[in-house]
Amino acid sequence: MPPAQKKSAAPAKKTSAAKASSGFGGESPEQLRAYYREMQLIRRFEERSAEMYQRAKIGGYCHLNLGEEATVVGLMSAMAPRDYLFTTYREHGYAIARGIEPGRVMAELFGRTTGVSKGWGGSMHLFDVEARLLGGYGIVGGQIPPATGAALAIAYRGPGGPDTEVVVCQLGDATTNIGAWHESLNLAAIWKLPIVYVVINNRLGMGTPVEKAAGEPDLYKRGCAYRIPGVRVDGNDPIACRDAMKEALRLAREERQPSILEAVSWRLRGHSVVDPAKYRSKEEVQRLHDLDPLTAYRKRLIDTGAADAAQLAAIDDEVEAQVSAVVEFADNSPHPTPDQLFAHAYATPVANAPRELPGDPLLRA
Amino acid sequence: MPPAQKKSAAPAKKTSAAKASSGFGGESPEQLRAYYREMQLIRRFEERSAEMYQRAKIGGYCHLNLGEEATVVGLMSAMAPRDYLFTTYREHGYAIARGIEPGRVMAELFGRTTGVSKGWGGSMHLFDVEARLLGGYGIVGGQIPPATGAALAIAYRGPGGPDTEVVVCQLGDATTNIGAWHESLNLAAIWKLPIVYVVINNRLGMGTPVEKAAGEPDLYKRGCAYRIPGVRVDGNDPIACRDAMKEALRLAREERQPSILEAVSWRLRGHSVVDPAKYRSKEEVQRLHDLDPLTAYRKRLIDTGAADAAQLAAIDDEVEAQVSAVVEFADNSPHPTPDQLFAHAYATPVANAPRELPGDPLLRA
Amino acid sequence: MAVITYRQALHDTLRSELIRDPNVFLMGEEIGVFEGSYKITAGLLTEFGPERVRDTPIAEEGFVGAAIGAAMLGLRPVVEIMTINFSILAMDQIVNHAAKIHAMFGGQSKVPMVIRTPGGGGQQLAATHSQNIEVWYAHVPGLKVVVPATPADAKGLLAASIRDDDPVMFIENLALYNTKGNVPDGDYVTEIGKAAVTKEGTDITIVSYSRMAAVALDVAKRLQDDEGVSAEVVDLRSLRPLDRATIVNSVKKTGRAVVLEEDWLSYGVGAEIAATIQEGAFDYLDAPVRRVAAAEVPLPYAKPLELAALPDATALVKVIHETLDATRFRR
Amino acid sequence: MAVITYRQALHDTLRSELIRDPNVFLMGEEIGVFEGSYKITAGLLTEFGPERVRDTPIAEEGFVGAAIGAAMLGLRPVVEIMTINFSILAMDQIVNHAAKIHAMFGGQSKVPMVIRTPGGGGQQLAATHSQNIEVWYAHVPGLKVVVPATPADAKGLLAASIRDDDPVMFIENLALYNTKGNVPDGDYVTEIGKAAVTKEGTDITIVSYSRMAAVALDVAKRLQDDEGVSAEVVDLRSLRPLDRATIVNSVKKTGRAVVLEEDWLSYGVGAEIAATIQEGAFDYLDAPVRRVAAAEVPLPYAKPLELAALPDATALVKVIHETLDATRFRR
Ligand SMILES: Cc1ncc(C[n+]2csc(CCOP(=O)(O)OP(=O)(O)O)c2C)c(N)n1
Ligand SMILES: Cc1ncc(C[n+]2csc(CCOP(=O)(O)OP(=O)(O)O)c2C)c(N)n1
Ligand SMILES: [Mg+2]
Ligand SMILES: [Mg+2]
Repeated sequence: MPPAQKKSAAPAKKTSAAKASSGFGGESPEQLRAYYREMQLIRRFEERSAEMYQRAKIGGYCHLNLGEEATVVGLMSAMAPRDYLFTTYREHGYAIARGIEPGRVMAELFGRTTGVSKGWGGSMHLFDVEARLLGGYGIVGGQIPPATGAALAIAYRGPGGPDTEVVVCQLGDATTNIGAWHESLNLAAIWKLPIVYVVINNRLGMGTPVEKAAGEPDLYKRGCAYRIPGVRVDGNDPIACRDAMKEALRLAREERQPSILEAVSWRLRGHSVVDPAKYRSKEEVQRLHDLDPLTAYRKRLIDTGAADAAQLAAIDDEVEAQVSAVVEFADNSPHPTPDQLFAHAYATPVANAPRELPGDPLLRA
Repeated sequence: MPPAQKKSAAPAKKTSAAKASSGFGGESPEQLRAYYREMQLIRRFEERSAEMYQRAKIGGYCHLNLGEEATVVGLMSAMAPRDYLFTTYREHGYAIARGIEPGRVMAELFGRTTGVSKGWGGSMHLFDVEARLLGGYGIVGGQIPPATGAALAIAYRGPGGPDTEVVVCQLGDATTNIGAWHESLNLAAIWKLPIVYVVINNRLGMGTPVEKAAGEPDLYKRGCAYRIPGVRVDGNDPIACRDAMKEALRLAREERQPSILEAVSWRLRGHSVVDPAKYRSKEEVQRLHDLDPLTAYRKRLIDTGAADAAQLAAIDDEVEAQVSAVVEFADNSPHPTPDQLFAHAYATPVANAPRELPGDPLLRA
Repeated sequence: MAVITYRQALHDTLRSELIRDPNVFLMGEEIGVFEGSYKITAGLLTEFGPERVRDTPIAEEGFVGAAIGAAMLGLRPVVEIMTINFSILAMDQIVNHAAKIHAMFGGQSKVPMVIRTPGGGGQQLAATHSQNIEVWYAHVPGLKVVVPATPADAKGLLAASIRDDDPVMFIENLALYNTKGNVPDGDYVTEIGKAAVTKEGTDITIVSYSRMAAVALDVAKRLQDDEGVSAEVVDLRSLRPLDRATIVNSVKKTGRAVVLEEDWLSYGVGAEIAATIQEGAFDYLDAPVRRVAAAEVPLPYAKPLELAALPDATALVKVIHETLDATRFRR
Repeated sequence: MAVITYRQALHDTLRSELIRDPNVFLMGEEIGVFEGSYKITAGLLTEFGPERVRDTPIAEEGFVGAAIGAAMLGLRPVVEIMTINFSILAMDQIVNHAAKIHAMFGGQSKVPMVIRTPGGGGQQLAATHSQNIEVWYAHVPGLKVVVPATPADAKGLLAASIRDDDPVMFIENLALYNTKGNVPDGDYVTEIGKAAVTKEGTDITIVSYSRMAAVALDVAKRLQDDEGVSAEVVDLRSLRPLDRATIVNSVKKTGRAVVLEEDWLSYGVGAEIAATIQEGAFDYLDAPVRRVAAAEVPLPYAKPLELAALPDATALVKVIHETLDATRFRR
């Protein structure tokens, strides 16, 4: 059994009597602490992922959401369970915040059968039909046309309204320079599709600053070429992200107006776990440290009285224990076996499908 | 010898004493009549092309500039001989207005060795190194990245200035929806390339109106996503096209500022010679007839006294004779022979290049 | 049974599938108002409306990718790409997405979509508009690649492709659209993955597909009538999966084989066929498997050059004769 | 002569070509400030500046196409595409433009450019990041496709590619970057289009390229030492043109052949090799040409599945043994 997972919408367990507070952002202290818990869970999950990568439990490429926790939690808390999410290779946090058990996410990173993609996808390719997470994708921009098509399917089935589904398509700042983004925005515009394009502007491609790569570095404005509106939001503020996302979702849901939501934050580490980010100066690294969204949110909770230090420490401990259980679950899960190699070759079986292993003769007698 | 060709910059032969007139658009009557001659030459060339296609002298696809004569002549007259042009499959007129002998253009349509591309390219693929026409291209949008790269080569070699080269990249309205356009505009913007993107907005892809295909149908505005400025001009007015083009060229040449120039006109016939354009109503066809740029320009010349009817009739006759000579030249030109099949296989010869004809054994003893 | 064109067979099948299943819809450039570049979809916009016969902008990567997403949500898009040459612009969506999504996500999502697109040279469309690049798609696990040569197969295989839960590249051929043949009436579905022996024979096997399968059949009939040579013709019908058994069994009987293909020789479809035959029927082969394919140049526009570059019946007959002679076959 | 890595050989050659010819420049994603995803271009931005070592946005089609235009104006761009999987997004520019421009315009324009890009699986990069699709490019007239397996060839063939006036796909392999070998000093250029016999032998021919050529050589040496089997190894070095004569001559001597390739079996490079051998050395072959290739699935992430899907030394040895046994070879 994978370790239990708290939905971001569920209030965190009270560990001590909270100071009386009305919270902020229109949320109860419980909810605000739940956001904290979620952010902290992603933080620790990612840090442990880096560690597990160093210990060779995880292979391939591994990209972390460190620095984007506020964005992830804010955005995901605005989505309805019926909404669909298409995302990138930097998506562990999204999967967790979508309500998928973190153990199943870690198991995927470990390449185990209990992983969300049964070990076929790895870190870059998380997918869960139930959570309507329709994939992490490793080809830059590759997720954008399919996400747009998912929105087309929703539109095909009926008009907009408050109970309808919306597609959220997440992409990075550097991805706005690729052709698929242009073609997709244009389709969404002319077909009036229920989709929100969320640009996670962490200011960098791998090492290239957004200003060097994009002719219009105010990315939320790039919809102008399709009459698609855009909004920029502080990605370090989960409440701001949530609110902006709510409005973007409403636009898409009720008015079938696609839009761009740009969330600005900072990538705290290298592009992937193996990138030492040598292109960053010491000052830059220090500056980033100061911009840590978890530190800021923690301070805000305490300053507003939405939480006290003891409550947060308790949450931290709880998360720590949870993440340890998550790693243990992954590590104890079975590896897939080679006899499964052709299990997903085709959805509809077909005559003469090739099933040779390397070195097998071509035609069995 | 191909029939002689008048450059658009050369004054037309005077056939009668012109009414005294100062011309318009800052041009002499001679020059204005030269534009007329050029437009008429393209008109008659294209009409004869259609005829030659029906007579199976021309094969493959064949797209005409009918209705775009004013645009073509206006734009091309603004370019310097040292500038480069990348264009589309709808480019006969551009080749002619660039100063290439029309006989060599028609010969290419006929697939003869005297053709600009020696018969290898046909109607869609005119190319002439001397005229710096670096190709007609048949893949929608395919010319845009190479054109952008040609501008990069110019920038690589030195800074801007009044004597430097510029690249002109022509494309159709429907082509603004393809990814290559987006990627190229972005490169031109961040690298400050000397290029003008000329969008020939004839309001239609093949049968799809621009408003149905483009989220922002004011195409000159589509550079907003890259901070690239744009201008819209009446494509039926050669003087307006020329002036707008001059300014766009200056921007690119001296300030290294890429821009978009949108010329609006109407395609008088089907998408290609085999398209009966059944999707157009009778009224639409009549309206188009009334919008004929040659009729309008002719009237303007007479109204302003820049030409009289006799002068124009003389030009018409002259053009008629020229185009007949052009067709004759093409028809009398030799077909390429099969022994030339591998002539352009590689620019640098290489060991073991395959040269088998269909049915040849693989390895000659 | 009725004699109709390949074009009509495609049209009628699209129409009946649109009627049969409300999740089926068509999309592509100019398929609606313009009625399709090659008029396969003529009349369908009027009958089914713009939601189900959807004109797209020129954005191959965008709309093919959109079809993938729509398919993931349970629709069954049938996409027309005007010619296979433009499918190259959608290649990333086809190969990195459509072909991967089912397996890469552990079997959680199906991608039931069809991409219809014609290939083929010989129309003087020059280098970029005359390619036969189906072998690229045939190389890719996760795709099914179907290459009908007859109106009947156009119908039966298109119906099968639309009802299949995997992405199918359905490759037509410009020069086949006007060809006629017998087509069964009513609901008619042909199993994907099985080659057809379109003529039986004992002396030599000709393996081919798409337009060249029609040429092969013609040549085989002529050789039978004129020279008494009994050629067997195998029409592959699908390149992935490839029905190796049918090919090999034929060659085991005839002892000789020639491949006729419209693509370039090196690394073309014929290479796989020849490799398969020499492995599967090694002890039965009396002569090497020869391939009749296109000359390895970007196809020129001028007719004499184009003709010289493309394979045809004459080249096939020559190679068949050479193969027979090499084995001292007596006519 | 010095022993250096494949990576170093590439780096040094780029550097010396940048010095040699001011028209040579590099472009690609993250090749400058980031020093390249695989660090091939480390230090070059500092030495040559941002005009000659140009970072591009993520826009494969755009910047590959831009390289084409720059080449048409006489520059000699050397483009890095981060991995061959992303070259699919630039495929239209590579195939419909770079490969066509010289011939389609009657020989008026040269396109002297190189696209360097690594392929290869085995790094747990999963289905979209582990492909070996060089066979697609090898199918295309107008391109040259070079696949060096050793540091020396990395140097000599890269220099040749940069000095060549045609578009060259220069395909590296992720798993080769850290391999070491002897590399000649100074200006060193290796002719494109010629295979290398990297080990002579009399009993069986192993044909391979890129990383698998290194595996093949290893296996051949082991078989020699352990079992006294004398295998000859042919390293193709370029897929287009393909040096058929060297392959065929080897098999004429040994009478047996196996192909080792990292791509998928059907319609892979090995198909062309097997087809060539059976045509060119029909009377010399004692057994069918077998191919050792990848299983036909989108490559899974999990290590046990990935290992099962990829060809390796063990599979090669097994097939060599089976081929020898089938011909009653006595060890
Ligand atoms: C088509 C393609 N080109 C290049 C890459 C390599 N690559 C992976 S991530 C990345 C940077 C993307 O930056 P951004 O969009 O800002 O997202 P972030 O990584 O910052 O989340 C690059 C170049 C790729 N995966 N796909
Ligand atoms: C990539 C690609 N897709 C589709 C086509 C088929 N096609 C040729 S021209 C054309 C319409 C282009 O319209 P526009 O850009 O407005 O130019 P126009 O023909 O009006 O000059 C289409 C769809 C093509 N040649 N290339
Ligand atoms: Mg980023
Ligand atoms: Mg148009």
